[in-house]
Amino acid sequence: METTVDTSRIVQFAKLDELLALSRANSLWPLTFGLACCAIEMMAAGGPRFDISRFGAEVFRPSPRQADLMIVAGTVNRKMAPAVKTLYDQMLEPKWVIAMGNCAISGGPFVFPGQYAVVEGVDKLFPVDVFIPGCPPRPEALLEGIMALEEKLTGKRRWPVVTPPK
Amino acid sequence: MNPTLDQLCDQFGRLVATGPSGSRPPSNPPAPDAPPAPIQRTEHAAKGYDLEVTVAPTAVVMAAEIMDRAGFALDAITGVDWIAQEQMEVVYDYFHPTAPGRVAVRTRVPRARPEVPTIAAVYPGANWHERETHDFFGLVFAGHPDLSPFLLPEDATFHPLRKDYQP
Amino acid sequence: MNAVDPTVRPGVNETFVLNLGPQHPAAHGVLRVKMTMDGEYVMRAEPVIGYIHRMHEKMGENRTWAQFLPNTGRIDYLSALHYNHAYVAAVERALKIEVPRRAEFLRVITSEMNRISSHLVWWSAYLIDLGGLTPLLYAFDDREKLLDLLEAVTGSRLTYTYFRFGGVYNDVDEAFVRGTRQFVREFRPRLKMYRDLVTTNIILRKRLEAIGPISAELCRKYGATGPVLRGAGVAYDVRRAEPYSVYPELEFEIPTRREGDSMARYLVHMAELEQSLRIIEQGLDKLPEGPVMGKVPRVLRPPAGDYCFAVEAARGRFMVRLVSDGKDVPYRVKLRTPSFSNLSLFEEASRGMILPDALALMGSLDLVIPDIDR
Amino acid sequence: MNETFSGDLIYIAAFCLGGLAFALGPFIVVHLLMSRRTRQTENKTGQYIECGMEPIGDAWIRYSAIYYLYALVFVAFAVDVLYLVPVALVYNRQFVYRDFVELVLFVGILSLVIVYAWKKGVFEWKRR
Repeated sequence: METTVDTSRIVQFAKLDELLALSRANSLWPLTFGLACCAIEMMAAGGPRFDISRFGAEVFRPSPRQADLMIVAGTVNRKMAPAVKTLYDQMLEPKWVIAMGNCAISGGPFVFPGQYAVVEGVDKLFPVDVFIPGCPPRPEALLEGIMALEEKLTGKRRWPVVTPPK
Repeated sequence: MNPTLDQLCDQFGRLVATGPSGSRPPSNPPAPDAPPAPIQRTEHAAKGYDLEVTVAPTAVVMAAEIMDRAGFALDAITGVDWIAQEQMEVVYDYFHPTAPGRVAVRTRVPRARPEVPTIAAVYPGANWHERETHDFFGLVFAGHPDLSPFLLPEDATFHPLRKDYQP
Repeated sequence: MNAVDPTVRPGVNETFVLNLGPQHPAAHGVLRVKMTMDGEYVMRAEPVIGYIHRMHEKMGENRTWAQFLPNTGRIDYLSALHYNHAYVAAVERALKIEVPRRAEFLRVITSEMNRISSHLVWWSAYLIDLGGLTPLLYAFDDREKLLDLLEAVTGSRLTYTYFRFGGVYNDVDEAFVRGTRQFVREFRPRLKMYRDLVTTNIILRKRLEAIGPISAELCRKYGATGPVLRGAGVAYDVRRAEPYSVYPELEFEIPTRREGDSMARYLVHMAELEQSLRIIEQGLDKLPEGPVMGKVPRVLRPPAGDYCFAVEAARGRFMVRLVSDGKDVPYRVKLRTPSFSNLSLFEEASRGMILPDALALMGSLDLVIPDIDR
Repeated sequence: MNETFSGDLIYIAAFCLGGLAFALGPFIVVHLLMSRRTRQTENKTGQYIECGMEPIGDAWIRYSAIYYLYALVFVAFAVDVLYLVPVALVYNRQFVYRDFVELVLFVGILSLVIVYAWKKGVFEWKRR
C-alpha cells in the first residue's frame, strides 16, 4: 500500500500545485468518524481550549463525499471493517487518513492471543498517512498529527517543532 | 406491591419442591459443589445479592413469572461454562425498582445439549440478553424469536466465551 | 423487489428500509438502526449492534485480577471511574479488603466529578443532534477545567484507572481541594446560564416535550435504569437502593420527573448535575485524614464463588458479576451495562414516531456505543 | 435598424453561451484537474448510500402525498420570487405609491397558498 498520492492529472502546473497543496493543507475537512474513546478526545480537540479551527480543520463533515481527511478515532472491529472500507472508497481523491490512538494503529489494548473481533491496525485496510499513538492521545497530539500531515502535504512545517528544554 | 423476600421464598419453595410437571432435578447428579438448599438467603454485603434460588432448567419461565408478578426487573442473564463438570450455568439477576432485594436465579444444563426455555415472553428485555448469551456460549434459548448473531458478525458460527474455543 | 415489511397493514403506502448506519452524526458512535419507514414515520426501528464489540468479557478471562483494571476505564469511557469503582469493589467484596475512609471519600468525590463531565458531554452531543452547535463550546470549556483537576490526581483525562484494590492510586493535595471548591463555585452560575440559554429555549421545549414517552412499566420490562427510569417517575438510584462506599453519610436527593418524555430525561440529567455538586462539596468538607491504601494481599486469589457489585454510573446501573474458581485469573467476568438495557426499549418506544423525534428520543437515552457492545 | 438588431442578437448569443459555459464548464475543468488514479478497497465509490452499509431494498416506491403538496408550496413561492425580480430592478426609479400597493396585492394573493396549505394540513405532516 504506497501512501503517496499519485496525482497523475492531464493538466499539471508546478506553481499551482504548491498553491493547491498549501490550500489543501490549511483546510483539511475531517470526516466525523468517532468510533470509541478517541472520539471524545477528537471532540475535545474541536472544543474551545484546543481549538482545531486554528488549522482550518474544524468543519467535521458527516458525509464521506465532502470530507478529505478520515481520522480513524477508535477501534475498528471485524464487523465494522467492510463499512470502514466503503467509507474510504466513497471519499474523493486526494484523501488522507490519520490513525488516531493505539487501537487504530495496531489494535491497541485489545490484542491478545485468541482475540476474535479487532482488526489489528487500520493500515491493514487502506494506506494511512499519520499515526498518532496514545490511548487516548491528548488533543494536542491530534493537533500535532494534523501539523505532521500538513508538513507531508506542503513539504515545509508552518509551526516550529517545540523541543522540550534540556 | 413490594413483596418481602420471605414471600418470595415460599413461592419459590412451592416451585422448587413440585417443579413443573414434577420433573426430577437434572438427570445427571447435581455437581458436588452445588449449594445443598436450592433456596438460600445470602448476605448482600458479602455476595451482592440477597436471595439465591437454584431451579431446574424447565422451571426458569415460572421463576421469571414469579419475579414479574413481584414487580422485579431483569438485570442480566449470565452464562458460565463449567467445562470441568460438563455443565453450563445460566444466572438470571433481578433487581426491584422501588423495594430493596436482589435475587439471583440459577440453573444448570448439560454442556452437550445446552438448552433453556426463553423468558422473552415474560421480560421482553431478555430478548437481547439471551441473544448475546447465545452468541458467546451457544446456549440455545428454546422459543426465542430470533437467535441470529448479535454482537458477532452476521455470519459468525463460533462461540468465543466457551472454554474450549480455539480462535 | 421492494422490502415491504410484513408487519405493515396492506394498502398503506409501501415502506422502505432506511439504514441509520454505523456512520451517522446522530449515532453517537457506531450504532446502526435498521428503520422500516413509511414516508417520515418509523414503522419499526431495529438497532443492530456489535460494530465496536471489543471482547472485554473475553479479556477478563485471560487477564489476572489486576490486569483487567485498564479495561474497566474503556467500557464506558465517559464515566470510567464508576466502572473502576464497581470492579474494584467487587474484588474487595470477594477478598474482604478494608478500604480506609479517606480513600472512600476520594472515590466518591472523583466519581461525582466524572459524572458531571459525562453529563456535559451528553448535553453537548444531544444538543448537536437537535441542531444547537454552540452549547458544545460552553460545555467543553467547563469540562476542560474539570479534566485538569482530575488529570492532576489520576494522570489521565478520559479512561481513568485511578482506583486500586484497597484504595486509590495516589493522594490528593491541597491544590486539588482548593481547585475543586473553586470549580464548584464557578460552575453553579454556569448551570444557571445553561438553564436560561437552553433549557427554557422554546425550540428545545417544542422538540422534546411529549416526545418519546417511556413509562415506568416499560422501563421495568426492559431493565432500563438511570435517567431513563428516573425520568419515568421511579426514584431508583443504586446509591440509595444498594448503598455502597460512603454514600449513606451524604445527603442528596434523587431527581425524578413524572412525564417520562425526552424533556423529563433532559431535566433529570440537569438536576443530577446540581446534586453531584452538592455531593462534591459535602465530600470535600468531610474529607478525613489518613492513608489512601489499605492492606492488600500480595497475590490476589478470591475464594471460589461469584460476587456482584452494582454502582450508579452516569447512564444507570452498572453491575459486575465476577465468578472466581480460586485461581489468580477470573473464571468469568459479566458486565451488566446500562446503555445495553436502555437501548433495548428503543424498538418499542420509537414505533410510529417521525424520524427526527425518534432521533431526539435516542439522544435522550444517553447512549455510549462501546458500553452497549462491550 | 439591422445594426442594432444584430447587436441585440450578439447580446443574446453571448448570454446563452455564458449560461452554457457556466453549466458545462465545471465538468470540463474537473475532468482536466481530477487525479485519474483513485485508491479503491471495495470499489463502492458509486454506491449512493453513505452510511457504510449496503442499501436494503429499493427507494422507488409510492410515497405519501404530503411530499407532493410540500413541493407545490415551494414551487408557488419560487414563481412568486421570479416575478419580483424584474420589479425590484425598476422599483426605485420614480417611486409612486401605486407600485407599492400593487406589490403588496401581488404578494398577498400569492401568500394565500400558505393559508390553503395550512388548512389542508400539509404542515402537520399527518400520515395519509
